[in-house]
Amino acid sequence: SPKTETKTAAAPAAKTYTVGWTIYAGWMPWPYAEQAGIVKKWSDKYGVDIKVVQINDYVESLNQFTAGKLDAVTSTNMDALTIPAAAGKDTTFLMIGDYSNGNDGIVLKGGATLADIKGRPVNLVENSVSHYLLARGLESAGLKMTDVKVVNTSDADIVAAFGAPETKAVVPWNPQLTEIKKMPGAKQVFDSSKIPGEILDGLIISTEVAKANPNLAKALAGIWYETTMLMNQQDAAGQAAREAMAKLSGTDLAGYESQLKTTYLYYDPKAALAATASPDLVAANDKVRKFSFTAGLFGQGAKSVDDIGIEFPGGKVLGDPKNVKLRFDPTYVQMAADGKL
Amino acid sequence: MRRLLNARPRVGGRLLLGLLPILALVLLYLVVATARHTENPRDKITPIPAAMAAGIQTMAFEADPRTGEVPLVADTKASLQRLGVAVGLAAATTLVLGLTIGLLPYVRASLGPLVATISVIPPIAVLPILFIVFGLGETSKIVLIFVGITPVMVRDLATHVAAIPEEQIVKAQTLGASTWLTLLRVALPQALPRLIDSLRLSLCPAWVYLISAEAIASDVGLGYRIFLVRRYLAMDIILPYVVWISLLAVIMDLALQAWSRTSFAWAHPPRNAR
Amino acid sequence: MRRLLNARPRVGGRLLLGLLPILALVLLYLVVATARHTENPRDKITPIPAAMAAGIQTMAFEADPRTGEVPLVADTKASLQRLGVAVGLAAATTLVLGLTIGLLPYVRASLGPLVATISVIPPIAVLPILFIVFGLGETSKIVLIFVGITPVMVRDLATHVAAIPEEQIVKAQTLGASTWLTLLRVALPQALPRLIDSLRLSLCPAWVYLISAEAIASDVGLGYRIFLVRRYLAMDIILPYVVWISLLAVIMDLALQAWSRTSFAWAHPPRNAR
Amino acid sequence: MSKLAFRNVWVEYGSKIVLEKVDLEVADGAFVSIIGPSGAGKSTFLRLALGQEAPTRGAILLDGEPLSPEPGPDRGVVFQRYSVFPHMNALDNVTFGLDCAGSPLRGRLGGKARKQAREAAKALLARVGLEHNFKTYPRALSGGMQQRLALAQALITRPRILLLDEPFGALDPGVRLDMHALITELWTEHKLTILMVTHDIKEAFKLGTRVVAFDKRRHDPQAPHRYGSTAVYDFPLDDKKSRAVPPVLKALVSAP
Amino acid sequence: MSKLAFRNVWVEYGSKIVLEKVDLEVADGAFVSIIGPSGAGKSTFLRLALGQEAPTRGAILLDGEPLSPEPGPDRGVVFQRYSVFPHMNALDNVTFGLDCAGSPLRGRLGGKARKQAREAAKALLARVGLEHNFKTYPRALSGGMQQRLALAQALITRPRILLLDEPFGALDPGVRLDMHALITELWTEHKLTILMVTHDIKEAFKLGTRVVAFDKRRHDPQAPHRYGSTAVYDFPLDDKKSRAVPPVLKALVSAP
Ligand SMILES: Nc1ncnc2c1ncn2[C@@H]1O[C@H](COP(=O)(O)OP(=O)(O)OP(=O)(O)O)[C@@H](O)[C@H]1O
Ligand SMILES: Nc1ncnc2c1ncn2[C@@H]1O[C@H](COP(=O)(O)OP(=O)(O)OP(=O)(O)O)[C@@H](O)[C@H]1O
Ligand SMILES: [Mg+2]
Ligand SMILES: [Mg+2]
Repeated sequence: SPKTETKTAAAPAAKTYTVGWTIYAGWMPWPYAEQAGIVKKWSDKYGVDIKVVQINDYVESLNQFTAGKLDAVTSTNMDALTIPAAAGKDTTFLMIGDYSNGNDGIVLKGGATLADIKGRPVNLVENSVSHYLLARGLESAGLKMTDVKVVNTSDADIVAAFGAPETKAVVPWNPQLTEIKKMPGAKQVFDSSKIPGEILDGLIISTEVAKANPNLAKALAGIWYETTMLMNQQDAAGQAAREAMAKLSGTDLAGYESQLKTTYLYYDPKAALAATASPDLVAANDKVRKFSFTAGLFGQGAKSVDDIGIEFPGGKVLGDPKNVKLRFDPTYVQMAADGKL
Repeated sequence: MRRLLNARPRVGGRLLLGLLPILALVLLYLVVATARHTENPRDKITPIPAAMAAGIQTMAFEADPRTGEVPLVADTKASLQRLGVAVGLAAATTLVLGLTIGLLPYVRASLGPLVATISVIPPIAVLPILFIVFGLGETSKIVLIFVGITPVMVRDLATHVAAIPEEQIVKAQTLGASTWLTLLRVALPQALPRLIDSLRLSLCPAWVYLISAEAIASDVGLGYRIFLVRRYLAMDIILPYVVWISLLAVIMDLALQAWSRTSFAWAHPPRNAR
Repeated sequence: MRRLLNARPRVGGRLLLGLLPILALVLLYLVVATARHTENPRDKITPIPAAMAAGIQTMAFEADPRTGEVPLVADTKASLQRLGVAVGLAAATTLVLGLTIGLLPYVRASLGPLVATISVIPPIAVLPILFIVFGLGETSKIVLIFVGITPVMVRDLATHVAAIPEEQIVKAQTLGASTWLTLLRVALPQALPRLIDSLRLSLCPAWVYLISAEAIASDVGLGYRIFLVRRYLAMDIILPYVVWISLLAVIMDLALQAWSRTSFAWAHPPRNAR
Repeated sequence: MSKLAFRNVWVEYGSKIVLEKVDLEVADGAFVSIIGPSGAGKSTFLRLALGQEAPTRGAILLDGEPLSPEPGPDRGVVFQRYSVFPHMNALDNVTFGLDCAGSPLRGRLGGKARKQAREAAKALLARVGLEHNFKTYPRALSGGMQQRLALAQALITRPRILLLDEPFGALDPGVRLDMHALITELWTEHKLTILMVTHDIKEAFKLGTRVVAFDKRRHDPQAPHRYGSTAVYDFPLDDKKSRAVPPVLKALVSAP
Repeated sequence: MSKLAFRNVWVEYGSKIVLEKVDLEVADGAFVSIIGPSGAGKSTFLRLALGQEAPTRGAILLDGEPLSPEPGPDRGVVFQRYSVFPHMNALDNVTFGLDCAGSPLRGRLGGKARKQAREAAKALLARVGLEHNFKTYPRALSGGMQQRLALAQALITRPRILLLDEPFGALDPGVRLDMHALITELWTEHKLTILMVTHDIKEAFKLGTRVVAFDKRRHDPQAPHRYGSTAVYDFPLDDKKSRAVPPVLKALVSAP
């Protein structure tokens, strides 16, 4: 019934959908897609109006999504769970873009192993994936959260923070991680490649909006995979795309490519689909939600880790099935993999 | 009918009139909050009073299990300490620089332009530099506040001291006062009430810089808490914190005003009836 | 020997004295930067002039391929536009509220306490709320600046207008002036030079709020750029941007001062020789 | 027929009585000097006549009608200070009254009316000796010149009553003498009724056709605010001889 | 022997000549009234005597020695305004001179010295009629009382020369008369040399033992700053009769 579909698409077409992004290696395809006209191409194809906007402050971008000012936004699985979903907003993980494969790390100043972190202040963005990485790292070293002292530090200033004499340990993500590793005395003792698949990055969309206008979701999936496939090409066009993304994130090609090395990007929708369907996804998210609950990130009202439901492909649900607020929906990745977009 | 210009409310009516718009705002909020809450009971953006009460309860009356301290108390203590040290240093520096720049032509010629230039630089722009030079600890927060408010205060005080009538300066010298004594006994006492005024005006920017600094790197403080809980849109905590900060600011303002009125009565003309 | 109090530098010497500390600071920076650069040629924290020149070159003279615009120009345009709109709105609001609160007892009784209360709330504390209420577009940035500077300005102007001698108000009425004409021809012209003074004082906070807002949500603007490149500790870009912002601030200050001196000469007593 | 009449007028601020039982009739064309010690309520009395303040008891009548309870263009005023607008030059200060009358919306006359107003103002300024200062702002005028300007400004709207509150108090003696001559001329010329408060008893007797002294009739040292002032003496000055200062008044307004 | 001598003194500001060729000797114990039109350089002349300003040419000698080029406790001064410190009460205003002399570091005497200073100050305050206002701040004092206070303040350090710049210019006539009596008494009592600038020519002749008038000798309407003022008239007043104002001076200081 393509007719009815165009009709439903035509009605809300008057609305402009806003997609927010923040600077991160795995999210740079979004601004590039807009710059290269890929966004326009897919918007026209599906008759939706899409605006891609940059938000400087990551937490603020998720707040705006929660408040309904953004229809879709780049996010990690953990933040999607603890910010919009915990606030009662029904959120859909539209596609898994990548997992951090060394993009997040624990860096000590003067110290050889992770065990040396004991008793130190640790600068990181509190309650973020960095916090999670720290928890997983401590766990692996047989330490507890109470063995360190967390100091909330804005991600924009964490590089400057590392330069300060009283800073002994930081947990940054890229591109800051790369900058910090270059500084004298810096030693990376743990990174996300040791916990592959747990820190997932992707695009989340309001479930309500996606339901009301599936064409928007289709267009977004189309944009994403056209761009990632383009940047993955080992030719001049691919290099040009990567170079533009490097510039957009404020670095150069070499810097950006080194960040990509630690980013496990699912360039191909088939790979993404496989990851979405894998039971590993459930296990990873189980760890994340347990950490989040323990850290109090489900908010005041949450009584148990099962308060919020997370739905996976095939109907499997972690937590309360009557309060599903985060959904990993393979529909659109599947369409991309099938070449049906 | 009297001209609006001449119509004066009575004393009782004046109080009522003053409260009206404030009450109206509170009422408006309650209506909006209730409406939104009815629509979405999990709405976090406009918490209803009950939610705020719960927020206040956790922040102000329950100890954080991790630190063993009540968050509001710990935050307030940390913030006030930073504010106090910074404002104290700023006041002391202002006195020394303001008095000498205002009174001594040579000091004015050499430091005046520098202070004037610095006082227009928005301190937030130099924040990254401050972090690098002073680190992330208490120092950089205190320095940000200090750098933010001192130049303006120095400029103001120097202008005030320079406006002390030449006659008084000459008079002091004919009474045997040296430069030091003129500074100590003529300029200083006349500068103090102005310094207090200046401090009152600087408190609002001081809070702004404190919160900005705490938002960037901190593990305790009122600004830290607001920007931390921002990530869950916890308006039930943010709103009481904002009210609490405002309350602290009002109290400080009133305290400074009272201090000036009692200690420097000579500088306060009896209030105008109009 | 003359008392320091009475020693006055000559005109030429005064200029030199004023430049000295500024030059000393620049020199100090150069020495530190060169020393650090010799030790670690990749040092980013204190870039040497050559590095800054390169930074300036990319930001101020090369177009960004994505937007086709020169970043510095685009940033300056965006920031000045936000600042201009916000400050313009603030000035207009201040005129209306300041004049009526200062002149009309009924308005003073009803709005005075509200303005006094709002003027002590540090606007940064409500920043998260502003973003949620007004979104991430231009509105929230303009509102932050507006909310940050208007209450203080209104309070100041109202106090100034209320201090217009009662005699003048009575006199105007004996000459047939209505409330409106008293406002228009007696209070307004006397308020304008004070408003300009007030604007000059508010420019620094206005910049602070602009930069704070741009730091959180923006894709162009001077504050945005500084916060963007902070991730890479690119002091070779941050420092020139800070200097540029300071320059803009100084120019605005001087322009406002000149405007006041030419348009409201009656309000400016001839300068004191001292 | 009497022009301005005070009938049993009282002014109280809370429990403090400033004026009590003031009964006074001021005839058309009179020049009433008002004297009395500081705090006797002279300025308060003038504020009543001005309409700036209302009596707490009693009535004030103008030509038999209750006085309009607000300042208006029928009663001009010159204060000791702040009597001219600092932001207008001399000419604008004087045309202001005409601007208000002719242009209730913009407060500025235009075209021919403006030209006429400026001519009238210039003539009046010349009359008070300010023909060389049309463009001067008050700050650049001496105290005497400012008071001349204030007189011209008050007279342009042709008020019937002119109220003066220590108009010459801040002037040097020489300047003061010139102003005495000027006010006497203007009074005759414009057929004004003048109420003038002064601290200078000689001035009061020199200029007035009548001198009214305000003071408390009874003093209670335990409760100084229990009793208000009223017109305790009232001297009509018809002939030259009576212009000597009566000894009884000398004590009343001696220097502080 | 002459006490204060001006030898061919000039004061120039850039190309503007304010005083030219002033030659004047002031004897010990003289009371010199200085008059002249506004802008004639009377205050400038006083500033020279005070040491607040140095002449561009010529010399000023005190007892044959060049005058110290700064204000100091040997020359007291009373200005028309701002002559007392607003932040000190009357007593503190007067003791200030003793505090400075006795305590160069803290500027405050302690112990017995303090008590003595306060006694001396109280006596002087009583002498000028302020025995009931020791604790009063200047703002709460009338103009006349403020000038009395300024006199007491200036006299406590026992200056040999007292410089007065229109000290009574802002006072009411009655108050002025009282002040005339007071200053004459103090002059005799403290054996002062007084230089007093005044705008009031009668005052000048009433109080002075000598009246000096400053004015320009030559006027060039094209270049009003080409010529400076100097002492154009110098009247010694030895007997009562000569205290009438000479007609030639009346024109000089007529009202503006
Ligand atoms: N708004 C007011 N509230 C209370 N008391 C007032 C008010 N206005 C005036 N008074 C009192 O009324 C009395 C008369 O004041 P008024 O100014 O009329 O005296 P005056 O004769 O003009 O004195 P002066 O010669 O000093 O000008 C004074 O004691 C004054 O304190
Ligand atoms: N610092 C200065 N620079 C330039 N001109 C000055 C300066 N100080 C004073 N003058 C000028 O010197 C002249 C004499 O001034 P001075 O104050 O001595 O006059 P005066 O006789 O005291 O006048 P008045 O009676 O008005 O007080 C005036 O023309 C004045 O403008
Ligand atoms: Mg009065
Ligand atoms: Mg003078």
